[in-house]
Amino acid sequence: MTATDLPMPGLALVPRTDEKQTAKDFKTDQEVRWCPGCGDYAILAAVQGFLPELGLRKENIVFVSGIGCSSRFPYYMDTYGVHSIHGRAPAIATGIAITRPDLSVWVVTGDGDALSIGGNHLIHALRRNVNLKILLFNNRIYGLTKGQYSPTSETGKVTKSTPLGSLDYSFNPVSIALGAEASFVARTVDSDRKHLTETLRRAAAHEGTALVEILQNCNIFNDGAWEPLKDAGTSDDFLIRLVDGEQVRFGKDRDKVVVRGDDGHLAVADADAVDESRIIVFDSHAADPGLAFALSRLAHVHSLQDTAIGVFRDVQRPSYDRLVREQVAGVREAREGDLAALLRGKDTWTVS
Amino acid sequence: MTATDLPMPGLALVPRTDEKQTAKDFKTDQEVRWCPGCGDYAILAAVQGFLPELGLRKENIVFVSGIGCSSRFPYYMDTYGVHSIHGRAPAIATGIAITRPDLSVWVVTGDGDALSIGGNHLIHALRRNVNLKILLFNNRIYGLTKGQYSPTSETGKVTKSTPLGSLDYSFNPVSIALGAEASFVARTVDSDRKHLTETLRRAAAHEGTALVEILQNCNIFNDGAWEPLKDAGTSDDFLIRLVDGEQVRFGKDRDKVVVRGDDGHLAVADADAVDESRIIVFDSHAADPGLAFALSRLAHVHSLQDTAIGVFRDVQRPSYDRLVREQVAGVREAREGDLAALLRGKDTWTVS
Amino acid sequence: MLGGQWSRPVAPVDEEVKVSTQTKSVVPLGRVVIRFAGDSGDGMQLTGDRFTSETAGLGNDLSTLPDFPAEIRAPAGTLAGVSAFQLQFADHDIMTPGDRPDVLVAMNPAALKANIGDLRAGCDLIINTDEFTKRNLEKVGFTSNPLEDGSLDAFAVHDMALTSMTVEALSGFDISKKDAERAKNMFALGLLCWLYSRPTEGTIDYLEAKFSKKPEILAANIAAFEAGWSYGETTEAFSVRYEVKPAPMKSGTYRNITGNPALAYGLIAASQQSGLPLFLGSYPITPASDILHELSKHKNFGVITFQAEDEIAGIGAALGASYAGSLGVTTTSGPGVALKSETIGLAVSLELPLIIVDVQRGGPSTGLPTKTEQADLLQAMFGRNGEAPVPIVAPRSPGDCFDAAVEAARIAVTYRTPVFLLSDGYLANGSEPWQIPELDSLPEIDPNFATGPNREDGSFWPYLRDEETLARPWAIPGTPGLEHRIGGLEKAEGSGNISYDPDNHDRMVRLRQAKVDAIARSIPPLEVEDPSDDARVLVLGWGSTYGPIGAACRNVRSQGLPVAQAHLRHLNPFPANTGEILRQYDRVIIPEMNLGQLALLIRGKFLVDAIGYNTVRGLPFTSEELSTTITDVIGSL
Amino acid sequence: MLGGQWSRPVAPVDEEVKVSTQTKSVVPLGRVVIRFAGDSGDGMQLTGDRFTSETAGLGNDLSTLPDFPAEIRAPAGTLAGVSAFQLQFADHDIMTPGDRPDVLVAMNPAALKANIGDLRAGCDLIINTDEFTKRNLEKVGFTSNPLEDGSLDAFAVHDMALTSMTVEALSGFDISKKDAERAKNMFALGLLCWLYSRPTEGTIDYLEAKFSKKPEILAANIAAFEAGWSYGETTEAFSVRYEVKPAPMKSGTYRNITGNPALAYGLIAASQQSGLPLFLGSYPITPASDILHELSKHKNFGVITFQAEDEIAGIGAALGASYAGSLGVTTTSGPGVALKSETIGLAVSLELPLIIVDVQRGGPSTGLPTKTEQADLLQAMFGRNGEAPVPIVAPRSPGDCFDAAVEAARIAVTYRTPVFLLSDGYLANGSEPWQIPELDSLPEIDPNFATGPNREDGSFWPYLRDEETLARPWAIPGTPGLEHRIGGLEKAEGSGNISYDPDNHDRMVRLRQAKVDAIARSIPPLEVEDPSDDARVLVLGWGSTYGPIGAACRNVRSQGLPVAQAHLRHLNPFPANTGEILRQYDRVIIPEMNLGQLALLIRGKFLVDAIGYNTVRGLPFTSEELSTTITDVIGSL
Ligand SMILES: Cc1ncc(C[n+]2csc(CCOP(=O)(O)OP(=O)(O)O)c2C)c(N)n1
Ligand SMILES: Cc1ncc(C[n+]2csc(CCOP(=O)(O)OP(=O)(O)O)c2C)c(N)n1
Ligand code: SF4
Ligand code: SF4
Ligand SMILES: [Mg+2]
Ligand SMILES: [Mg+2]
Repeated sequence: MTATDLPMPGLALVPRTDEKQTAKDFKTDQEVRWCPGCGDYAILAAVQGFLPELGLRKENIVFVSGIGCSSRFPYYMDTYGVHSIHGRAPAIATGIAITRPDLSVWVVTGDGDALSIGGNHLIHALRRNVNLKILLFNNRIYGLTKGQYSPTSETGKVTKSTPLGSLDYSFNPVSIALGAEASFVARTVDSDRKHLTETLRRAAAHEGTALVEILQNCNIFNDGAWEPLKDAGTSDDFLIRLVDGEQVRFGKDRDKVVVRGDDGHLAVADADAVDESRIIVFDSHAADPGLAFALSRLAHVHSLQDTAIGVFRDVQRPSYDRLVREQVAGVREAREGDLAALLRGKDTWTVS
Repeated sequence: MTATDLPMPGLALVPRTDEKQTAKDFKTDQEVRWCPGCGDYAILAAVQGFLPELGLRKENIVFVSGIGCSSRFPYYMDTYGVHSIHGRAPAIATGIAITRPDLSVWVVTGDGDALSIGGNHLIHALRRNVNLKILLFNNRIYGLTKGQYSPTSETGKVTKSTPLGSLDYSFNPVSIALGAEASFVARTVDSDRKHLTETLRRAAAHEGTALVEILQNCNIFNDGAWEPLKDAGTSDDFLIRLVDGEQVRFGKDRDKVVVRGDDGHLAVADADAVDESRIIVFDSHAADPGLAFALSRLAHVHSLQDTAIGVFRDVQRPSYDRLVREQVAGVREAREGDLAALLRGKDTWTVS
Repeated sequence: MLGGQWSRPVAPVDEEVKVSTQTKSVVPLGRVVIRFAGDSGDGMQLTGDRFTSETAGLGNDLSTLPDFPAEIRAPAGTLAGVSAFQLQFADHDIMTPGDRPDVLVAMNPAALKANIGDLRAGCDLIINTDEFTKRNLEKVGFTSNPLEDGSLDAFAVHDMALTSMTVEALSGFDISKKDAERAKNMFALGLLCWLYSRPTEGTIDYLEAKFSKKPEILAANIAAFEAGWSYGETTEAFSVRYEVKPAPMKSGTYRNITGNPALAYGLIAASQQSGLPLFLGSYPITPASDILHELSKHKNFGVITFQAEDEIAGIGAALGASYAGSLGVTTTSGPGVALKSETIGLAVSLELPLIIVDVQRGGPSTGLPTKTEQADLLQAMFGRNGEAPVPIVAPRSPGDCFDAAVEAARIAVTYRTPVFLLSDGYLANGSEPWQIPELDSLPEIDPNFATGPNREDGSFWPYLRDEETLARPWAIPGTPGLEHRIGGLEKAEGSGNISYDPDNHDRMVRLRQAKVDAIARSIPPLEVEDPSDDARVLVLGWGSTYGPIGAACRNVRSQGLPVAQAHLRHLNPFPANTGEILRQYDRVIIPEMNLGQLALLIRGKFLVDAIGYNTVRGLPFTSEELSTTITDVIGSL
Repeated sequence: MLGGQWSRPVAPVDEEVKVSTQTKSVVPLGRVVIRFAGDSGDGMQLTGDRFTSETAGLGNDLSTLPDFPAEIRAPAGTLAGVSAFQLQFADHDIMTPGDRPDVLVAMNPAALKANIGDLRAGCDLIINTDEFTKRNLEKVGFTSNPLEDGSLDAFAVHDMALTSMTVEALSGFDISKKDAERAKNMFALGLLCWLYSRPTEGTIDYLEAKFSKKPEILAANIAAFEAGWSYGETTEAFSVRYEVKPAPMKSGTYRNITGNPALAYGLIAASQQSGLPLFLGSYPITPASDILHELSKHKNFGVITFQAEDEIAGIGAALGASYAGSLGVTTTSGPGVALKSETIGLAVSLELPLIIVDVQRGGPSTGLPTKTEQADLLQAMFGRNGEAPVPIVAPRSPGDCFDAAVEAARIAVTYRTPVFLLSDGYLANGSEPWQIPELDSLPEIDPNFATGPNREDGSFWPYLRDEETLARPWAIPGTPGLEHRIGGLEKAEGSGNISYDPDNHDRMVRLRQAKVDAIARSIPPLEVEDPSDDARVLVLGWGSTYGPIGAACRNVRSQGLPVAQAHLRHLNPFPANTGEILRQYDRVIIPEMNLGQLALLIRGKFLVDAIGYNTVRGLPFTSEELSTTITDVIGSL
């Protein structure tokens, strides 16, 4: 289905245009300065290809980014845009979203920008549920600074700053987002245009903060980081596609399923070795994030085996910015501010 | 059991003393400047009462704090101590722990210090699993700045900065810690000396970052925040005590249990209305944090109904600082550094 | 006979001054300095506030100085727990809360110990003897009881069992002993209101509002207040009472105001004048938090207050709001400014309006959170990477925080630039009578949003500058056709596209500086106050030292010595005539509550051999120390 | 005949200089400036590095300047993608990479376009014609082909089909066309090695090491390199070749070194000299990242490198490590310093050793990440709340980064204070020959840990200062009996307990300042270089401008005009004799790559009317522009 059929509470107050838009309308005259072959190109194309379907007025769209290769994104979008500073895009975008319900606000960030220096702003944006769509380009590396490991790099990663291999345990962006009370969390892949677009659609529709982790390839400093999930030969067996209302089932022959074991934990099992009733039927709208969290834990950090993609969680919760506006509006309805009265205050005296 | 019976990998390299210690040994000459009745007093007493049991040399213990009422803690402990700046204690303590395996490093922080300004350092310390014991005094308020709401305050909280009620959704410290790859997460209560001490014991024993959320009462700005969990009348029905190897069961008459529903989600149920096999048997050592996370979600933000306390997760994972030291040691064994050789480098020429 | 029939005193401002009909003789005074001191729990701040309101209502000129510990409630009876409130009121205009109290109200030994050093011989000491127990005396290191060992002989001691008298007065009420004892500050207030012939209606009204839900407590507090009043009236403890006539003031309507609310009101006024919704992104910190608290009460002006996760998010959100067309403001104190540095640099590069309020406190680091200081000036000037000039405005008094805030907004909006507003702990919590401004006296502030293309070819360049102000166009999202991208990388002049061109960078660095320098054209010249008009010494100040410096200059002049005073409200850029003025004097003295920060800027820019007078004690200057310095310098000529 | 039989040239440094036996005549030169320019993908940095090594090996004096874009790999053939490497080498000592190239190697039209502005008439242009396609020309806005339209007539153009010749030369190898084309930089390198009689062993060895696992690629690259060499030797393209004799240098062992590694080595040396383990807490940022990379390679010295989640955690961990007894260091660039400001203030308050390395880049904000600048000086001086003095040390050349790092460590450890080490992008990536220091020439650094009580009564006071240095005792955890608590709140002098006492605060503020001022006693006096000894103009500099200023002064003197040069390595405090020296001259010129930051400090402190020469172009000064300025000033006297 397309955005226009889908109810879009996240865009309820953003003015639409009647003019027909195409991807071209969102391209700028700036030459794109990513390395040839960078996964960012595919994401840019997908976003530019998807936006026309929303039919929003271009001037009511804002892209805000931090610093990093991925954060150059706004320069290539013919909308309003801010290329801010490292890690702070969610904070800046929060100020925009709170004050301007008529804008569709997108944040573009990287695994370092969002999860290293920007971690605090990210988790607080998710907690508050500010109406932002956050696209996290995860290439498991610091690209712009020429290849140091990032918080999503697998332990043991050899990089410029870790010649003998990195030692820290990596973040799972979906897990931490769920732990931070996110109302919408998804994961998709740069090279899967269809899945990426579908995911953007769901994110755009959502009211509140939508975090979309996009597995992106940095062919210069971390080439093939996600290959097992992309390679036609392996992806079916490695990748779990979450689909609402369907059993969590994958594998070339759809013979692998995710079940809830006796101990209460989730496990991947051989479909015909388990009782149907134990197979998890996926529901991104479940109030309890427990199951989504458990699904995010299946992925193997190194082999990438059993990595789930799709919308993990998509629940309705009033966005922070709406609550702010409603609180202010409520007060103003009751009584508009009177500056003269404010300045006078209660106890005054007059000298004549 | 006492610390001495318990294996303590977290303290493996910290020198012990043979002298008998008492709580008094850990008191300083500084007058304690918390408000009369503050929950912090109970926690201070519990910590001073517990430490002698570890039998560590006093000079090998360090308390590091940020800023807040809770963060005054180090001044009252006759060990080494740093009262640092707001939110940064985990970062500073990380530098201490990495370089000094012979120290027992404790971080004392508040809900604002740790989860608001300090959120990023906290989640990264947990991810890395640095050998720190973090005591998070959660009073759901900013005490030292005289009562603004905090990230753990319940939505709708009326404070100096939110006269009409706060609008943001609150963090669940246990959930976010689990989302941040924590290897040890616990929750306890300031007024329950026994449970608090038992929890400190488990934390001290753990190798890596141990996060202990302590529900603390601020009788000046948020009095009674945790009352339902403390009040003899209600606590049995509100509080879920997690005990390894036992069913998750609570209630005055132990008639309430936590079960796994058909949809795969956890739920609180009437014990004799459910089939035994569905009742969750708790295991803090489970490799998969999924279940611990689900248990952390049971708590009702406002009523506090079904709030679990105890050690949610306690799994073995090499601490970051140990890995760092091992990596360095490995290199040095192979080849000690030779400064002259380093400075010469490869291509030199001589002028005579 | 306490609690007996009660004749409520009538305010002197009333037609015929009835006060003189009272049984005790009334001595007129020109000015009085009172300091209330007690335990954090004794409600001294409230007592001071109430006395201040009554005094303001009487039309005296006044100035106040609260002084409380960083702890919420340090242990009772300890020096650390002492909380004090000082005010000076007079029948003429005054500029400071006074150097040394004429009357000290000491509710316990700690309060006496902490303040006795500031007392001059002969001053009145009102002491609550109930608290002078052996234990309390020892707590603060009194080896003997000062009430008995003669160590107070130099003072006029009025010792009284304040607590027990209060409890006795309230014996008839059905309230706890604790509540009865708590009311002792009302007893003290009543006594001082009697002593200085203050009206009482205000306090009664205040109590009625405060305890409307607790009638017993209300009645008790009123009774305690009245008991204190009649204690003065009926006992022999005080032979005379005093009165201080109203001060002649410019005609107009006045109120008493503290700096933080005044600053908050200024921001709201600027929002109204500019039509820009006010957005505050802030993280609580002493002594700035009250601005957040105040603004959060005024949603009816469309004000949005956002308590962020940290200082960086606070300013980030404010900058985002500015980008989107609001008046973005962030409030903090020194440590918070340090954290905001990087984002301030971004704001300089983006050239967007933004107000950064720094309510300075004692530093470095956490320092002295509840004390005042002026040591963030150079941080405001230079605390960012690269050449990143930011205008700086500093208020001179609590009431002036209002005007300074409006001025900061005018500069920020007109010149599309972040602006520092440097208040401090003394201005934030101190108060003074404030003439309520006429709305039509407020400056217009024109956001002048870009609405269309700014180039022949119909395109829009976000960095094409206004020739007069050098400001760039402010095109907010939602404006059709003006879609553009801006960021922190260096931008090509005009187009704003990323540019690594060496000459362009040099040009842009100079343009950003030139824009800030150009602000000087829009600000009033530096004014000098020199009645004699033949002063050879100029005292140059900035910020909250205005009062003490002014008072000191008066003292010096009253000794027949000419001295000139000039006070900088704009610290970057300086008023255009600053250098010219400085060169007119043989000596320039710059008193600052830091180690000489303005002095460095003045010397470096104008090569004037300015002398600094610097103390960094967390307290405002006394006019006494300044007078001495000035006199010495004049003498040295 | 390319790829034909091959006689490897022998390095002139070898006993009998065989080079002269070659078929073409060899012209001796005093100095040459070469600039290699091409696409980011063309390997120009590598080519320059190799040529530099060979040149260093020959014993020439040299200085290099890499210049590359902020993007990893901007689109091929675009101006944004141009990467260049310039070096000057000479038979005498030189101080800069040269103002303008004598030879420009342009691998494509973009490289020509980007650099042509810097060329002086008559210089040699080596151009790869293969890339001069219509499309590539248009890409960079050439409307006609400069190779044909005569626009290059002023230069000695050597156009050659570098790519196709390389591909042809490698036709015999079993490698992809892409790999063959990639080798064109080796062809160019070979050609230039021939042209300037550089030895080739080093490059061959280098390639053998680099491609040890890819024999085919190795062989191909060597072949390309040799093909380039013989192209020069055998074709008519070049009628002569040049040679530059070794420069006379102080006897000793030398190597070529860039600033970042030199700085890293200095830190390791300081760690060894002090016996303090080195702990680096850092977050990657251009142009400082390479220090992190370098140090992470030297774990065998016990060095621990911690890549933190952000700059604040980086310095926080470093401070924690210092507290626990390591030599704590954090490395960053301007934006990172802004973020570290608050923690630096804490370090000032805790009085612990800490080194903050700021490799300055173009600002404000993100600015010009890969360009050089000196605009963080005032941030380093004042970028913190409150009075928080921090010593500042700045290296003057790539090799000097080593000594400056050792000196910063000495100050930090001896005085228990954070210290700024201000490098910049030019020093970080530029290189020069460096005389390898004798280990025993390195200063001793004594941590002098507290081991026992420091008071009669057997107690320990963490803020009881050393009378000479005013440093406090450094008692690290694990020391029995010295358990103590420190923090960011103001501390009582001596005991270090929390104190809100006004006079104590004033005293502590002055003590912290006095401690930093006291460092001046331990640093060498400012030295002046003035051969004539009768100069009336002094050029005062700091940091990386040493080279250009020195070269300029030489030019000026060579014109018979006396001029004095002094260069500050310590910017806080200044050497004790600074004021005295400044006052000896009629004019003081202060050239800075900022808008006059040192000038402000000098003027403010010494009231000397110093003139600034300021350009902020992201590039080092040319000695040309400085010479002109100096000559003008001298003329104006
Ligand atoms: C305050 C600050 N610190 C550090 C940097 C240097 N820096 C720029 S981008 C980056 C990380 C980029 O990694 P990521 O966010 O994953 O983006 P990517 O380039 O991989 O798309 C860093 C460390 C900076 N620009 N600003
Ligand atoms: C950089 C900085 N920002 C803000 C503050 C002001 N501040 C001090 S403590 C605090 C929050 C305290 O709350 P919490 O961490 O929950 O500790 P509590 O006082 O409740 O124990 C704040 C905002 C500060 N000291 N430093
Ligand atoms: S470095 Fe990696 S992420 Fe950055 S542009 Fe190149 S390929 Fe893309
Ligand atoms: S304000 Fe609250 S948290 Fe702070 S000391 Fe008082 S009671 Fe404890
Ligand atoms: Mg990345
Ligand atoms: Mg709290």
